[in-house]
Amino acid sequence: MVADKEKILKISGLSAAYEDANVINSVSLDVYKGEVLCIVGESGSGKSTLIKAICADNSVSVEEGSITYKDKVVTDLKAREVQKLLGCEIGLIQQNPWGAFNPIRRIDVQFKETFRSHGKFFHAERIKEIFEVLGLKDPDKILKMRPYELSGGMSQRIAIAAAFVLNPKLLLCDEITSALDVTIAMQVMQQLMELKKQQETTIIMVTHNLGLAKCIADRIAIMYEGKIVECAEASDILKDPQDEYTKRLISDVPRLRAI
Amino acid sequence: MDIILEGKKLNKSFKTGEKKTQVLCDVDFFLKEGEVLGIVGESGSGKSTLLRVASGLEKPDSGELLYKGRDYTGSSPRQTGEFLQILFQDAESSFDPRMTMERSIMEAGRGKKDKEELLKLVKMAGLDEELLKRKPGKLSGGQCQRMAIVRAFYSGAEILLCDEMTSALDVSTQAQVMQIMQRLKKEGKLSAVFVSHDIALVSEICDRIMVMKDGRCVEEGETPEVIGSPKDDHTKELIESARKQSIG
Amino acid sequence: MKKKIFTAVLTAILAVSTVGCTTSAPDQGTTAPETTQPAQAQTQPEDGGNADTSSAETVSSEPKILKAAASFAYGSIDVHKEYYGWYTSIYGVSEALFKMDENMSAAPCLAKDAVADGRVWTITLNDGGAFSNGTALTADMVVKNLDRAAQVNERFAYLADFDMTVIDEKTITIDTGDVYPTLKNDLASPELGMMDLEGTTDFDNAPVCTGPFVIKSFQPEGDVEVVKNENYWGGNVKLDGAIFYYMQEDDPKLLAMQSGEIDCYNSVTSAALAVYSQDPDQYRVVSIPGARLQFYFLNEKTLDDAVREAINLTVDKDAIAAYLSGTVSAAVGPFNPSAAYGKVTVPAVDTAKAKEVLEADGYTPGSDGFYEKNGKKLTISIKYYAARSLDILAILIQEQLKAVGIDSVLGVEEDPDSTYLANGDFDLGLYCMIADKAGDPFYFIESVFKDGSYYDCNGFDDAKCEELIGQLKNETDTAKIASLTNEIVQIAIDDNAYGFAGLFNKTTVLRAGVTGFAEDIPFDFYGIDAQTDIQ
Amino acid sequence: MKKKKLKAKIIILSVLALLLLLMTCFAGLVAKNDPNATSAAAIRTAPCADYPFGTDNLGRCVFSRVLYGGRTTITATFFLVAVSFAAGTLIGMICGYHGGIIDGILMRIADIMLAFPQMVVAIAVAGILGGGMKGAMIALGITMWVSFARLARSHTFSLKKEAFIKAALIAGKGDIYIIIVHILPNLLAPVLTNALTQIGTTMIGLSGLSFLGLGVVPPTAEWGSMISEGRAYIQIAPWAVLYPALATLITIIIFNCLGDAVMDYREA
Amino acid sequence: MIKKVLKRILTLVVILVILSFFVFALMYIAPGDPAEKRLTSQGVAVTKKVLDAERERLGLMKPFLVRYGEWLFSIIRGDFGISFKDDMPVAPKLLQGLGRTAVLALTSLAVSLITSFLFAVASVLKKDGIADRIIKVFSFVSNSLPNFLISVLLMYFLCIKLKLFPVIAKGDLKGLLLPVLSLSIPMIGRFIRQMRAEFLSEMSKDYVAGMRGRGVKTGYIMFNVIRNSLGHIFTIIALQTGTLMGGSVVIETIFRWPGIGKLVMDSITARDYPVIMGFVVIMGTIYLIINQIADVLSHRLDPRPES
Repeated sequence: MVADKEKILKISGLSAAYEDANVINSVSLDVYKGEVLCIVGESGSGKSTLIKAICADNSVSVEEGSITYKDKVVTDLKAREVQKLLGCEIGLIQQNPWGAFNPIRRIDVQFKETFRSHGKFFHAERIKEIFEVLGLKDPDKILKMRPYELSGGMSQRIAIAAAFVLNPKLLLCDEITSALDVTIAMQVMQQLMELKKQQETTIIMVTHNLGLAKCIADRIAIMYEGKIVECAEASDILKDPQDEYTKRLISDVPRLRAI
Repeated sequence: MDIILEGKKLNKSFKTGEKKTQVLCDVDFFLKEGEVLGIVGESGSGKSTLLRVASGLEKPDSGELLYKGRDYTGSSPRQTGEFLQILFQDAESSFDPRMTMERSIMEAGRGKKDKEELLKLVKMAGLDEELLKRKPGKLSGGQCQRMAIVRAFYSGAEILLCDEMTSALDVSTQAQVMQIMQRLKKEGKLSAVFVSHDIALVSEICDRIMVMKDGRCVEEGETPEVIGSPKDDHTKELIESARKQSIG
Repeated sequence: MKKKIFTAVLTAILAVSTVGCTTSAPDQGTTAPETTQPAQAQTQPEDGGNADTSSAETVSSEPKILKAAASFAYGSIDVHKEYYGWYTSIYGVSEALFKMDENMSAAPCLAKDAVADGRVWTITLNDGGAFSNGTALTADMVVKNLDRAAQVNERFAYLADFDMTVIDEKTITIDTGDVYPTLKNDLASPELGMMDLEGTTDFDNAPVCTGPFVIKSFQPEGDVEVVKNENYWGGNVKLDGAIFYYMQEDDPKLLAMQSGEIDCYNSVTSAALAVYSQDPDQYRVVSIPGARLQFYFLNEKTLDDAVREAINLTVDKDAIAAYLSGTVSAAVGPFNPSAAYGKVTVPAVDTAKAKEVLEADGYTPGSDGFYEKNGKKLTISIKYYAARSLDILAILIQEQLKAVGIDSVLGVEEDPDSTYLANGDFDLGLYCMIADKAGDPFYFIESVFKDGSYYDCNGFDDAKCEELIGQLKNETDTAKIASLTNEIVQIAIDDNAYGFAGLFNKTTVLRAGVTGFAEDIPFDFYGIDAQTDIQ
Repeated sequence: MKKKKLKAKIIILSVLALLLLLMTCFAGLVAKNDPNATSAAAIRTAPCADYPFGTDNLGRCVFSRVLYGGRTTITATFFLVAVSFAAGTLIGMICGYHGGIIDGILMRIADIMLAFPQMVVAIAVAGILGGGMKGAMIALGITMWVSFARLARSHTFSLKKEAFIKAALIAGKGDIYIIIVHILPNLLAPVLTNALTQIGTTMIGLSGLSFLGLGVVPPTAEWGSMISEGRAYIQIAPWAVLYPALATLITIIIFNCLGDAVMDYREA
Repeated sequence: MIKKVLKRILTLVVILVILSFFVFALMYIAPGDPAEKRLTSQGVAVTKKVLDAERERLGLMKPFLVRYGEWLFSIIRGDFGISFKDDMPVAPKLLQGLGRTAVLALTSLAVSLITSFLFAVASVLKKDGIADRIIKVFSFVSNSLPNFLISVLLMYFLCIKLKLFPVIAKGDLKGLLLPVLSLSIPMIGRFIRQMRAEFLSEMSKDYVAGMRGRGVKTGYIMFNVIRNSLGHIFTIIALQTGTLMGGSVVIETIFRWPGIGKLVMDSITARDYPVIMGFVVIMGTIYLIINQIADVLSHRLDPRPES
């Protein structure tokens, strides 16, 4: 059932370094249109560097292999082309909720910048629709506020809105809930999934939290020391993990039980 | 087992610019010897502030703090350091970057220079002796936290206050650290207050659980009761989200 | 958003353009190559067509304006106050009754002559003397001027004790109480310049005087512009006007001379002299011994006679003058050797004799080659202040003493009068002052040699000297004054209480074709007059 | 790889700085002529065999004066920077650690010092202690310690919030112990980098004061006063001002680059 | 809000009084006095009698505290007194000097700010490129030469060799260029380094990566980075303006631009106490006011409470 799906992203034999340490060695991964792929790994496993490599961040130096998004080879694109690609084709949401916007300038002005950078005009309606889905009440008031005045949960929701507003085909999420409380994290996740359904976006979600991955992922890839040690359907991987590391990872997660 | 640490009607508020925010409102807590009390709550619930007030690092606006019945409300960290130690979320920054681990730990020993005991504790924490010579920058997060535990016990403190001590660690390292805590608990050497936002983790190690929300204690009781049949809505919500994410 | 970026870019372009347009502004002055032909003056259009000073021009249609640099500028030009009179005299605006000439004697100016009979001086005015507003200069106006000067200027308060009477339109008698031989020279002081006290409304900015020029524009402590005084009583004035730029620093003066923006200035430094001497046909340098004396006190309280004698035998004034390349001429006594009262003798430099004198006094050369006496090394404390090249003098004297085996330590003070001169904390104290104010030696002798005087700080006290000074005070006959002065100075020299190093030359640089900027008068308070001209 | 390159850069620059210091300290070996020996014959001679850098307007060998001068300038500069560093850091730490009134008062004093006209101080001190380096150094020192104090204060503020300070408090350590054992070592790196950049400003300050006649007492050689004396002869003896200016330039560049390299290394 | 402003004004006044006392004391200790400096300014010897008469007239005989008290009392009434050098009122002298210095200071500040701003942005955009390295070297070199040397070199090359400027400035725009250039060169060096450091630290913040991730154009990103670092930059500018308003004695003397710097330097040599004290009061006030403005501005720009 996976084979006939259209491939949106192809990572083949990628080796890359980040700040003098080669963090990814020969990773190959295919991502299919419309699916939610979770990459689970601990800190230092290279999962964040992989995300940076996909959106051609210049702090990552690719040594081997390539990343192709639809027909474009991302690793060879020039800065101008990368700028055009990011935002309307590939979206990015970061871990720090206040990492999406300049904290001291008004949110609507910064949305205008995003639109203007892609040759589009400020489309207030579009933003308000997305705010609605994300459960943000009173959008007009929010648009006039400055990010530093908002709580973590609200900031992250606006970051999600900013990613979705240009309706990207592929959305990269780098630990977007680890800075939030558990309850708020669950709400944000459901709202994100709602938007994904509406726009049929493909999502690559990087997290260290296996439990979270279980809730939303179609497929889960486990990363350890720069390699993908296992990649399979979410339900299969949890029921009978093949790789030793995955087994230990699953057993280490604290269970909610009464002593 | 009698009560060794107790807080009554604790209040605390912070003044940022003109507006005053009330962070603790009439909070009570107690800890019995050899027992681990878990405090769960979301960010901004006041759980860390409660810990800092209990440790003497911050003064409560009102309320009482007792150690084995003796009132130590206004006392300085120097005095509270006699009977308690605090473990921080960012373990690496709880050690001076310029000093080797050994010197930092010896510093907490209040003049005690007992290499044997130090080596015994290091072995107990499953760490290699070599690490004592290194500076915190060269150790991983997990190793630093375990060194912090060694320091706590080396200082002879009876009570451990753990402020989100494993939240910054990976799941596997967190598991290693919690194993040590479990072993200490079994050997009856550990009476601790364990603050965390992860209710699953708290349920694994703590005998009693206190749930906090917006500076108040909304629920308190033995772990099986609180987890099994939570009375407060917020506790229910916490347990529900945890259950959703549990691997089962 | 767009608007903000646009304004930022606009301001950047604006800033760059202002810098750009002025640098590439069409350069009015022709950038004629550095040929021998005098540098083309930098004619500024906005300056209202000033004179083209190239010498080729014979008949000049434009007005003849001389541009000079002045080292001082005061906040007011009230002739009687402070030293302002010096500058109104330099600007050619004010004139006194008499005028000092090249050989330091008071020549007639507004007054014909002054004759002393015992205590009473009779002064007769020149006929035709008149102010620039036409009113004639009367004897009564002269007395009023002298009274005002005595009132407003501390240094001329003594005039008030004289009793002055107006005999007629043109003659005045002044009874000086006891004999006052130097009155004629005093009346030549620029501070006693004549002003039309009735006709002048604003003394600080526009005094009405008798000089060949009148003030056109005066910026307090800034530049001054003067124009020809059409009805000057002394005849035709060659120049049409002059501008005096206030320039404190020496470098800009040199550069302004080279760029042609100024035509002359005095007190030229040795550095500038070296540059001008490379281009003799473009710049004419005139250097004559002036009245400003560089000398040092030798402290009789801390140095015994032998040491003082040895020092005076060692300090080589000619060598020092050589270093100062033309700005200083070696001095013998405090006064100009060409003056009658400047005839004194100083023992020639003789380092061998100096060593003998020291050894005779019990000094023996120590291990480090420096003399010492019963264990204590002879170290001279040389004190100076950083002005008038005294720092160079200090360095050179230290060198010369070292060669003979006398060790020394240099000490600089910011204000000599209130430090080493006041408390005597020196062995060799350098100082520089005007020794010959207006051709009369008594003023220097009275301030330095006389016991208890302001500069009596080195313990020099000689009975014979005091007695001679008493005689000199009342002596009117110039020949007698000269011999008395020489005798007094010789005593001081023989007593080795002083060392007269050099007389600052009055060095003036003039662009070729410019004459008459008081370059051969050894006083600092003269500048342009009716004869100054640019060919 | 970037860190290795930076480390190499720091080593090279420190070697250069050391070389500079040694050169000036052992000026005696390198310079043949006596720096203070004047010679009427050799006034303003162009650079030649026996005067590698030519002579100044008193016929003194510029080459030996640059070397001996280096010794005076560098020792004076280092001494001044060291004293300001010590005083500034101490005051900054106390202000940063205790805050409250002490911090208020000391910082207000710092404001006053900054608003103090340097010239007035230089003249008054020159008057009291007699002219020369002492007056100049006090005049410069008055404003220099403030930059160290401000830097130390801001770093102490951030350090104070660190967990290891709380751990030390719990371990029963007193304020003074914490300041000296914990805060000072972590403060040294950033403040030292600032010290390196201050070296340049001090040298320029010294030459500025020499220009106004308040610098070193002649005949001792000092780069600042050599530049100020030589500037009058720039047209006829340019070497008299060129070489001391070049020496100042090179020294300042070396120390500034060193400061930058250390800063980059610490951040990398 | 008013209470805060009042409190600041009070501290300002207290600081100024302390500052003026120190300066008065320093001047009292410094050897030499105005009477003696005034009478011997042309090197003519003077008698004790004349000197004492002048000292009496200037009131120098009164005890130190009385003189300070008199001065303080008159300054509070806004009367800056009469100059000891030429009996002219002090206030107009100082204000005129301040005006001229302000023209020079503000023009060179503007020129330096614009140039160093452009260079800093260029060097940050192409970090560690050739442009960056050249700009870095320039910022060192421009900061390592004393300004009197720079002025003489500029004057020599631009006025004599290239004949672009007159040596004697006429107070017009053309006359302003050379002094502004001499003042600006060292300042540009310092500003570039400070601005570059500020921009780099801002560039490393998370929101820049966030904006890049949304494909926001570099122009907008730079605008945000600059907008955020303006707060710190204002404090730097405030510090620099303070020193600039004190006038540069050297530049003002060499380029015949009679600002407050030269006026005060001459007054110090002439021990003209009223002018010096007036200068200290004016400069103290300007300096502290500029700092307050910088504080308010940087707070307005970055309203986040001190984290």
